[in-house]
Amino acid sequence: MSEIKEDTLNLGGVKFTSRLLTGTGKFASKKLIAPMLKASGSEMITVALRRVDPTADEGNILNYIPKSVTLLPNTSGARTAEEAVRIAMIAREAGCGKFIKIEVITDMQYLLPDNHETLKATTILAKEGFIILPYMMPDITVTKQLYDAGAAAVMPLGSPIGTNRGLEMKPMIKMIIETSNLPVIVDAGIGRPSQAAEAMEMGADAVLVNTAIATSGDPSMAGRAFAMAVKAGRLACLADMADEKQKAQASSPLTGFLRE
Amino acid sequence: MSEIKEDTLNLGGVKFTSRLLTGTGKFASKKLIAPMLKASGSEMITVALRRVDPTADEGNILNYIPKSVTLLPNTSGARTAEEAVRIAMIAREAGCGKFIKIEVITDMQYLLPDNHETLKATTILAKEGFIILPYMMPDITVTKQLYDAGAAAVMPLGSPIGTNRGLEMKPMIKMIIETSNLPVIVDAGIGRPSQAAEAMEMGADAVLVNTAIATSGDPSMAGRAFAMAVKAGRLACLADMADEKQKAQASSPLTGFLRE
Amino acid sequence: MSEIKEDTLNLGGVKFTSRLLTGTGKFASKKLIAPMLKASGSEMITVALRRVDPTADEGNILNYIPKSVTLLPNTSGARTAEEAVRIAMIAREAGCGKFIKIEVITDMQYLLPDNHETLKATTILAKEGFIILPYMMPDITVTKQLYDAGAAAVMPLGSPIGTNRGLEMKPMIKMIIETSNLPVIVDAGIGRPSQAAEAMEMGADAVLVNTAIATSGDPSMAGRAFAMAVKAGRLACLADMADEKQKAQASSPLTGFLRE
Amino acid sequence: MSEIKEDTLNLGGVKFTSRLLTGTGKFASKKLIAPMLKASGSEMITVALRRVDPTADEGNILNYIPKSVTLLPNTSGARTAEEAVRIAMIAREAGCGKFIKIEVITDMQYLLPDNHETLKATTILAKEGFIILPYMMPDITVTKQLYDAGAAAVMPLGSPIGTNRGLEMKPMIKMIIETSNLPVIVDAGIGRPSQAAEAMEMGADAVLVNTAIATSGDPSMAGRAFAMAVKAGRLACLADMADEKQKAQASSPLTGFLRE
Amino acid sequence: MKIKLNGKNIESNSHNLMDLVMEKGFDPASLVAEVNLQVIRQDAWEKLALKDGDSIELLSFVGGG
Amino acid sequence: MKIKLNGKNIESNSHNLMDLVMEKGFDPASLVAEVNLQVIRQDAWEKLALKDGDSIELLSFVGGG
Amino acid sequence: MKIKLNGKNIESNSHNLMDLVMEKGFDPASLVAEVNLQVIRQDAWEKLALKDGDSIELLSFVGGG
Amino acid sequence: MKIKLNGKNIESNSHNLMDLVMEKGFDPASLVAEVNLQVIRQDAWEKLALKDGDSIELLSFVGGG
Repeated sequence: MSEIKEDTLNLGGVKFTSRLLTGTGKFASKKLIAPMLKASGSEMITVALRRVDPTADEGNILNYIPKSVTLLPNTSGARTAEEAVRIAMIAREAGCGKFIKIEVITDMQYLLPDNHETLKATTILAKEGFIILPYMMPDITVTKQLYDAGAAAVMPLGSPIGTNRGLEMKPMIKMIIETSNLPVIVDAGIGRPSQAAEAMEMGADAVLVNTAIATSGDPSMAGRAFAMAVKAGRLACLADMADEKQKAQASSPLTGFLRE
Repeated sequence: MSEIKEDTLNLGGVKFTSRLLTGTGKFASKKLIAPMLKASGSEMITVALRRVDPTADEGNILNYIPKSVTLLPNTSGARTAEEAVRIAMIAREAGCGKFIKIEVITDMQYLLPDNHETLKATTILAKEGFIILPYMMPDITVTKQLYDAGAAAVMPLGSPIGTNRGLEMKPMIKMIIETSNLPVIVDAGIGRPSQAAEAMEMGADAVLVNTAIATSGDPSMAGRAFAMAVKAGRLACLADMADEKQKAQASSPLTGFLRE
Repeated sequence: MSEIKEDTLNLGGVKFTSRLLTGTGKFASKKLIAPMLKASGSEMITVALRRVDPTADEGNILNYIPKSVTLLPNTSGARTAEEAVRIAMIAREAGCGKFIKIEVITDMQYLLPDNHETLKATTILAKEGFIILPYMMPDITVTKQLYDAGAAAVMPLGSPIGTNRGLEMKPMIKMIIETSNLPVIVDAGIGRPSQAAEAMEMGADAVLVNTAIATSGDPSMAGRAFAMAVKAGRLACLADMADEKQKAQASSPLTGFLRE
Repeated sequence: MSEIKEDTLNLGGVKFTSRLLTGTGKFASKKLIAPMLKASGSEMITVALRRVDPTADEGNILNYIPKSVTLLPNTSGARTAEEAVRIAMIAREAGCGKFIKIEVITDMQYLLPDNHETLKATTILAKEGFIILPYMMPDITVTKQLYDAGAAAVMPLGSPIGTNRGLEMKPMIKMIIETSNLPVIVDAGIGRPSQAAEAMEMGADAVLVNTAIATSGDPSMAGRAFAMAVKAGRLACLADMADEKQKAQASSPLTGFLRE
Repeated sequence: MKIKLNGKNIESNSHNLMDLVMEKGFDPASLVAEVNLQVIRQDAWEKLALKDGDSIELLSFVGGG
Repeated sequence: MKIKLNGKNIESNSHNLMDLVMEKGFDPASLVAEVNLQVIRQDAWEKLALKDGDSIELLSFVGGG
Repeated sequence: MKIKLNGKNIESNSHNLMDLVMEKGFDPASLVAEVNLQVIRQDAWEKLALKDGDSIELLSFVGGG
Repeated sequence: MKIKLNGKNIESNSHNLMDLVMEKGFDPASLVAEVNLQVIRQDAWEKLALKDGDSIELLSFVGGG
């Protein structure tokens, strides 16, 4: 099982051992984030940028994230490519590094991304030297265009943000994994470790889980559970397992026994 | 997360730390069994009993199983309760201990168990002091009867033996988990770690996996993958995770951003 | 399409043109039953037998069912084979004919049938000359035993009574259809015409629908919808349709067009 | 059930009674098309346009379609909005009327549509007075844009063309039906009447079926089956049927019977 | 006279089965009667004299699935 | 005279569009013709004289989904 | 002497169970023996004399799920 | 002096960016500042004089997925 030691996720030239990306949204307390990161071993976590709110003194989220963990600022709140680009620039200027999760949403009901604006933002930010992880509607054609535009990976959604419904878009994600030249990170909707494991078994390179971990009764335990599931799914993908069979196949000898 | 340390599986008064039961069927070489057990941490493994075959000198399977692992002889080959009882008696006399997996099959096409004969064998062997794990068609009524008959757990099938189709009987297994007074061990058909994790998330007490591990390209890696998935599913079950939502729920603030 | 004209359902020697069986439970008013039967073309409908209730004068359900429709008394309320047999005898004595739906339930939570008691009742009533339709947990072994016992068909459940969850037991029902010597009538849980159509496409000989029709806003419209769906599924089963394909297959010529 | 008489599909001001659209691709013989249209009652059928092939004298497909059926030329072969527009113009000039199915595909493996080019073509052709039915990847954001661009309906795919895999994109199609201001016609991948019925039950306004009918052993029988299923699903959608239930609900009185 | 009707012990003065049905105010048309595990057809109800200790079931068909 | 027919450069002596269709042995009834991006109705084919460099598309409707 | 071994009638000259195992060339270490429905522990094999009509099952544990 | 802060027109007497942050009672440590679409690093806040019509965005990182 030595090859596993070498098994790393490469995003824009940066290597990661963990294939579980996490998020900082929805935690009951920011103090829960660091222990969750420790328990899950997640090496990359998302943060958002907002106009400061005088009423709520929530303190800087960055202070709650160990320096060893790579920040992945998102462009949430952006409704156009231009807004996404501006948020990305500010985030980098503010010292968050060059990773950026592009998220452009105009559908306020299901919060589904706008693939075309996302593609435009990717094209611009790639020229600016960002390492770009675009959140997207699962779409093979757009996946190819994001590759040409310079994205470092694609992040198709499993199901709408925060629904915990898992891989509702499974068939399309399978086709993307099969045809994509970029790493595929399944983002949004993953609500159970089994769903994360399934994505990895299908050949996904990583998953991003926020809501399911942050809103669980014990985020550290949940984080550890997802980390194990992601690893389990990855190992299964590498262990060359048998396919489904139509007919039953005895695992014990079928010879009648003690019968003349 | 301390309570996890205490989280053990109790079968007839015997406690197990691992919730992954394995099997000895279908391995390319018996030499692969010990390393698989080590990698998976499985503490209980099935074996079968057969008339000795003069042509094939395969050697005694028991010599390939570390003494630390509990043996679970099955009654495969039995087509009636009487035959199952006789096999169980021989296995115990032969020094395999008092655990027995009752397996009575008359359907030679899909190898699905005969619940009524299985119940009859359970009734008899319980009086003989066996710790009985009956392999069964998922059935709430029979589950209650097996409890009354003295079984130590029930082992409903996920899908036909060796098919790797996973939890095809999921809705019925869910009802059994909800209503059963006995530990529920999902047996047969589990072909992927994600499926094992899903069974545990549903509240199953353990799973038994043989074919998927034994026939994979790397049984040790597969065994490790299933062990992690079972643990992940168990943790998720204990971590009190949120349910599915109909509507999307933003994990980043939804306030429009950089917009007047 | 001439063979379709000949396509009849044979139950114990009695031929039916319609493959939709209906039920009389849960209607807001008994007056809705006759128009539903007319709209759906259903030729067989279930009724139940109960101790007369002095408080409620509901009148005789039989008066609301056209004489042209075959009655299928059920043994609901029975918790043992003996009780089922007694109810069947009374129903026949009372002039309801020799069809009987055996229903023996001890699980009061999900109302799932007791296959073993059902088999015992079938054995007894077959000798009494009844045409027996046993309601059962989907089980291949029991299906064979019911055939040997003299049942005229098997009625495996799709999902628990009244849940409208459709073919939750689909994989097991498929195996029963493939292996059964008896007509297979999917009973219980069918909540949508599409589910009835799917059962017929799989090769079921008929379906029994009560709750979904009786509790809909317009039982006649719903009855007509189910009748069309059953017919559609039956035709599809006979029309020899193509299987699922892994790859896409263009329905228009793929030659690039207007391109040098 | 009178309101049903009034239940028509309105596409760009043109009313249709049948909600089953069909296609002319893949028939073993063009002579099978007219009887299929008669048996199914389909009132609109797709045709494609190609450079004439000297080798194959296949004759004009239009001669095999009754004048009473509305033609829906598609733009298959187009890989850009410009090509789609040109094909549409030619088709109209050639006397095929003003309906056009926009189909722009660059993914030659799964034949999935390019939503952005499709949107561009829609914008142009709407100004030219076409009644536009765009074939699309299920996407809420693009659905809104197509509405703004002047499409007469949207045609999200159920699964890749010709796969018969049914409503793989079901969750996304549900969201589109819920949020769209345009009629929703599920196109591509529908392989069974039950799948067509399910789409209609979900609230789709119509379905387009070609492969499943054309490649079946009896296209007329299959066409009739799909027509009935579409009608059944539509009626179910109008009949206000009950939702799924978690718990079983008896359809016969549960009072124990013949028991003191 | 003590009889058991639908599982309950009652006191009745009805001479025959039809009297009992009337006494209880049931509509004969919708009833099925079983006396001591024997189904009795309606045309025999008046002839069937009741005696002490009889066990009688009066049943009717209702809606069921 | 050099013309482009369905994307291929060919040599033709046809004086008008109808001649060309005949020369190629196509059945006019099932054709749609586009000359230099202009769709030409059949009644105009004979009148439409071809000239060197014309780009002609001869199309027909086929089965499609 | 006629005995039944694993369901088959055979002729054997083995005086005891251990002889029979040797005669058949089985490895005793991996065997479980049942004589006339009685399981016999290995240390008793030599002592157990075989007689005409004995029904003997020689079994071993194999891989199973 | 009229300036626009986070999209709102306000009146302020702050001479420089740091004054403004203090005036509003924000914790500088957790802020990102953008003045006229230019991100200003914190060590430059005191030096950056505000002038009438400036458009200022004061932002902070928050939890997000």
